[in-house]
Amino acid sequence: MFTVLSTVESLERLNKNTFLLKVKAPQLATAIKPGQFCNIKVSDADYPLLRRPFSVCYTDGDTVYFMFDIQGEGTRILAEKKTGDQLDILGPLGNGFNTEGDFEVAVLIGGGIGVAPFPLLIKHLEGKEILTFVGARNSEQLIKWGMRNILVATDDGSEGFNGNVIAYFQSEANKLENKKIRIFGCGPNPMLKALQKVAEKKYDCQLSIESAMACGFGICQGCPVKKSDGMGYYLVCKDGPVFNSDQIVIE
Amino acid sequence: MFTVLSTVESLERLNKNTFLLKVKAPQLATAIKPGQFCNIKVSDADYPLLRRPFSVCYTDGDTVYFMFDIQGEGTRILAEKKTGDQLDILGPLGNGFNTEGDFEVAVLIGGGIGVAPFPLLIKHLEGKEILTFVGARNSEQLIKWGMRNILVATDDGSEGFNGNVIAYFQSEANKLENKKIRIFGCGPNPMLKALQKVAEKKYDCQLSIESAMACGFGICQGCPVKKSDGMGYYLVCKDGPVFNSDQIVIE
Amino acid sequence: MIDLSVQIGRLKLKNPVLLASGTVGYGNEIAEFTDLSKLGGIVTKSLSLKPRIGNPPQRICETASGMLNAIGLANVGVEVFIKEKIPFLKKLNTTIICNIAASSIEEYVECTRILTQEDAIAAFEINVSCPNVKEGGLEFGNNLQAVAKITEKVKAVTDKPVIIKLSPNVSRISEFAKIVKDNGGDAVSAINTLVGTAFDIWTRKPKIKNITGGLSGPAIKPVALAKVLEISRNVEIPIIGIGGIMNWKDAVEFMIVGASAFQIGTVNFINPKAGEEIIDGLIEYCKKMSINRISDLTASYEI
Amino acid sequence: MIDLSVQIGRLKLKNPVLLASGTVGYGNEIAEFTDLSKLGGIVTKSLSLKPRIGNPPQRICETASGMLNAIGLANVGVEVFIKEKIPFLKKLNTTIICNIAASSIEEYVECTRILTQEDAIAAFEINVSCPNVKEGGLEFGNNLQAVAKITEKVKAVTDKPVIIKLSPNVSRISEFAKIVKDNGGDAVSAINTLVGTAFDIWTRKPKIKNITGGLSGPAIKPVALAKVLEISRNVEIPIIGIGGIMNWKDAVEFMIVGASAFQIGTVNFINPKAGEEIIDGLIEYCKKMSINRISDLTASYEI
Ligand SMILES: Cc1cc2nc3c(=O)[nH]c(=O)nc-3n(C[C@H](O)[C@H](O)[C@H](O)COP(=O)(O)OP(=O)(O)OC[C@H]3O[C@@H](n4cnc5c(N)ncnc54)[C@H](O)[C@@H]3O)c2cc1C
Ligand SMILES: Cc1cc2nc3c(=O)[nH]c(=O)nc-3n(C[C@H](O)[C@H](O)[C@H](O)COP(=O)(O)OP(=O)(O)OC[C@H]3O[C@@H](n4cnc5c(N)ncnc54)[C@H](O)[C@@H]3O)c2cc1C
Ligand SMILES: Cc1cc2nc3c(=O)[nH]c(=O)nc-3n(C[C@H](O)[C@H](O)[C@H](O)COP(=O)(O)O)c2cc1C
Ligand SMILES: Cc1cc2nc3c(=O)[nH]c(=O)nc-3n(C[C@H](O)[C@H](O)[C@H](O)COP(=O)(O)O)c2cc1C
Ligand code: FES
Ligand code: FES
Repeated sequence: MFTVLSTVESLERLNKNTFLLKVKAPQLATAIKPGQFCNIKVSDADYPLLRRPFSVCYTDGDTVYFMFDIQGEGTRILAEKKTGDQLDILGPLGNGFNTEGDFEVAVLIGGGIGVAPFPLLIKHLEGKEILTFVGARNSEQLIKWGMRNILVATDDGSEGFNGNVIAYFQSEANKLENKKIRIFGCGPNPMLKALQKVAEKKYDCQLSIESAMACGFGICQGCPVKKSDGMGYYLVCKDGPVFNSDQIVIE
Repeated sequence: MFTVLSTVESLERLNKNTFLLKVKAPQLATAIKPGQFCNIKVSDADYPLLRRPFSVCYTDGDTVYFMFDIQGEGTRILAEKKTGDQLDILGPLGNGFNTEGDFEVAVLIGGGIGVAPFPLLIKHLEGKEILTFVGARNSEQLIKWGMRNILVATDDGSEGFNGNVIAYFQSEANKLENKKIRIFGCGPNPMLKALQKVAEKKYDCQLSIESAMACGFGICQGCPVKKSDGMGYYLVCKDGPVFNSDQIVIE
Repeated sequence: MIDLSVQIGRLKLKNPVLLASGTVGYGNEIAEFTDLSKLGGIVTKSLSLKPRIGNPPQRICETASGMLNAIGLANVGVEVFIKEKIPFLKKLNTTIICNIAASSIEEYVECTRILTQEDAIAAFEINVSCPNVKEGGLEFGNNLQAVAKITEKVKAVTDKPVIIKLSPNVSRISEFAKIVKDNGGDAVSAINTLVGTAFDIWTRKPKIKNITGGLSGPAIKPVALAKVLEISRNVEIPIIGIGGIMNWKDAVEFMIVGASAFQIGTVNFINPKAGEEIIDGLIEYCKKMSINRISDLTASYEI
Repeated sequence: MIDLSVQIGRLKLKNPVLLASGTVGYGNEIAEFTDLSKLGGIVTKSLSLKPRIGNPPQRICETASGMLNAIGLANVGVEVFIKEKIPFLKKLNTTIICNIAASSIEEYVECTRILTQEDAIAAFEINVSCPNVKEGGLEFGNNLQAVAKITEKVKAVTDKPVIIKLSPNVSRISEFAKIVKDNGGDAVSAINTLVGTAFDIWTRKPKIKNITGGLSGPAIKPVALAKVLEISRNVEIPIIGIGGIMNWKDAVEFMIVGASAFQIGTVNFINPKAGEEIIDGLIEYCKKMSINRISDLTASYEI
């Protein structure tokens, strides 16, 4: 964990609401593991006050990629960055996905901007068979950048499977029955909750979850998530953001 | 008084710390009188909270000019505006200079960024003889844009008269003895105080003064300046910013 | 059609948007920017019996998402108000609430007694909470007995609704709301400004001549919301919410936590059309939420 | 050479920069970013006798120039603290102030009695002002008698300096400082967070599960400064200033209005090196102002 002053290399629009930000940050690029995130100061001023957490999307040489949706004021400011701007980044944060161990097929399931950490994850899954379920409201909001073996689901049926991405995965799951699979899920809470249920006692499943955060590195205690064993809370920023599906209770 | 969404035409650097901002704002350009000011919202967000007051520097067709120094956060943001940006401006505010009446020579005395309102004033003084005393710390900080018949004073003597602009005016005043003159002064308070003393009972003199302001149009009562008759306060934004030299007590 | 009208005790407003005392003067300047007849009403600058010239400069200073002011209740006094300001206010076709700030209980009563004869005035807001005058202000606002007495005595000389504007600079604001209710007050406004200060580190002098000032603006919104909620959950009295409202979303938040109407202050300095814009926003919000009467929003929090 | 050391009663600090309770955990995470041995000291997260798991999410939310938190004093409890946290804290080579928050006077006393035996602890900060726990917290902080008793009883079981951390949610904070002094307290910290709230207008639910939270950050700086000034002008007791400090300029402002030292809280989340940077800034400021001892800044206001 450290802070770096990175330099914006480019900002690219992937679709109406989604951006791909590339920054030069050699130290970070080397240190980062898939599923980890960074806490970004979107402006020089004290406004907005807090940093904003974003998963690392990809790394390439000295360059770190972030993929983000415009949500509110902070991401709006981020979307105005220009090549050459300086960006204060704190990271790498959290534990990341566990890609070790014995499995044949990596099933990545992402809803909306939840696919953000997948490109780097895919890079680290070399040698495994990969299936990427990508869900979105409609075809306009689909994010395919950096994904592999994409299976598309849209809520309005405008592209691919007509329905949510978990339902799609379930309808396809029988094809994977004889293989040892591991699921990596990331997306909005309702999706993760549904996935958790599907995975229960059946699949090896890791979920990357979100939480409001102040610090991102364990000092504010602002980001609890209930432990499934009833023994209090994990901190999403420090103990997560990736958890085994059965470790936590998603609200 | 009204608010307009103007469009930035250009932002030019006049010297190390001084900028010339041109915005397209037809309605304002028509309405404005020399010595009036506008209250500018430097960002779309609620930060910085308050508008920032700036004298109108010049108008040309539909275009309104402002001249400003970087002082703090608000002017720093203003200095980052790009051609095409929208700028929310409230104006025209205050009473402006009185250019009516019977005088032959207009003596404009400005210290630092205090010269900002002079270009438009000069435009309105057509037919009069004009002398513009321009003071600055040093030659690097001198602002000559839009001035006429410039007499320069610098505190460090790096250009023109070696000393402050009031001392310079005094040393030149004898040359004007037989003419009917009117002084227009604008600059930091110590300068205006000195000028007030020089003008006392001797010269017809108008001073444009500054004050912290919240609204700029008379509703917050945040901008008092003591009346010289002891009967309370004027509001700088509404009753000023231009006052006859003998009307007010400058602190 | 969405019914925007609200009722603050006996006082009916065409909509819940009021302009706060001290942030609209007597209405004339702001009328150049906005159609005041569209608003629920305006609350005039705090009046005292005699004119006050106010505090010496500097009276205001900006802070993070807020501002400090110590105007010192500069006002024209009751007599000039009646003669010179009321004629204009009458023409506005909006509800006029007259705010009074005094240095003694007698002065509050005397002001109200005189002003209650003016038809143009629909209600009184009694400012017991101005932090910027030495004699009364804070002292009254922090003293339950004083607030009780002022409420009772002012009520005795007017039939018009009496709203007490509460100070946030207390531990339990609901105790003050309760005493207002118990003494016949019709409603409370919450909140006035928080006491704050700022110093220049180079001169070591206060940035405001009065040393301390009142903090307003978005910075105080969370505090104001908590105070309104506290009153709402503990006392049955209509509340006018105030503090840091910049847009319709903030306004909705105040109604949700318990306000029947709300006042906007600092935002008028930045966007003098904010009041009208908030009305438009409220209408859109109600449509989206299928709310037919805006008053249904009041205290609709789900806790 | 500028003398940066300050004295808070009997407690000597190498410089006035302290990290505030609840914003540094037990020191380990932040130590990755900054050299804690350079700081005046750190104040550990509020401890209670038994561990507390804290409040359910959502615990925090951002506001204009501030944030609300209702962590609910999540902490490991005295026993685990001694076993697992003190060994690390010992190695930091900085002054450790142990903050205690309890639900009863007995619990305050018991915690102090046990912890005072730890050499690593240089002083105690008694948190009587946490707004986010039901049983004690606010109740104590707003009650003069309770604060008197806690001060007296805690002092009775320790020889180490006892600092009482005051609540800003009161009318006259100086009365609390006075009662601390009268009951033998060595110093006061001011301020803890202001009570605030925020609601989601679409769900009408509080953004923070606990309903209200504590407001911190730049938004509260003017209020905090006014509280410190009020104590400084009315009570002779060392003050540790807290509230919205983001940089060395803010820190200087706190010293000018009366603080002998200061704590930084929220800024640690944004810039975990802020403490070190503030020290550098203080040195530059002292040079420019020809100040040889930083302690000369304390209460150097010119009013
Ligand atoms: C571990 C982690 C990884 C994330 N990765 C990504 C990513 O790769 N791409 C992406 O687009 N988004 C990601 N998010 C969500 C992203 O942090 C929010 O969209 C962003 O903070 C919104 O800021 P804002 O100012 O635009 O929105 P606002 O709604 O104005 O923000 C207000 C406050 O709420 C917080 N907030 C708002 N939405 C969220 C959220 N979903 N999660 C946490 N805090 C939130 C903000 O941080 C801020 O403090 C991630 C969140 C977490 C916790
Ligand atoms: C009637 C009038 C006309 C002005 N005309 C010009 C002009 O033409 N060109 C120009 O460069 N400047 C002018 N000023 C000064 C200008 O308003 C300030 O420089 C500017 O507000 C500084 O904002 P900031 O955020 O950069 O500085 P900060 O110091 O960060 O501002 C903090 C706060 O102090 C206020 N403030 C700071 N300096 C001044 C000041 N000198 N006068 C009033 N308020 C101040 C700001 O408005 C803000 O609220 C004028 C001021 C007034 C009152
Ligand atoms: C410059 C200024 C002057 C004020 N004057 C008064 C006043 O005379 N009487 C009063 O009751 N409140 C006065 N207030 C307080 C406001 O009415 C309001 O309660 C406060 O500003 C909080 O609301 P806001 O955050 O929307 O500004 C004043 C506020 C400001 C900023
Ligand atoms: C997330 C968070 C947790 C806090 N926890 C505690 C605590 O456990 N004990 C305590 O005395 N103060 C606690 N505080 C209050 C801070 O110590 C400090 O008084 C307050 O945040 C104001 O300072 P700031 O504006 O610099 O943050 C906490 C503050 C925050 C933001
Ligand atoms: S965000 Fe601060 S502890 Fe997790
Ligand atoms: S700035 Fe508001 S009255 Fe002058």
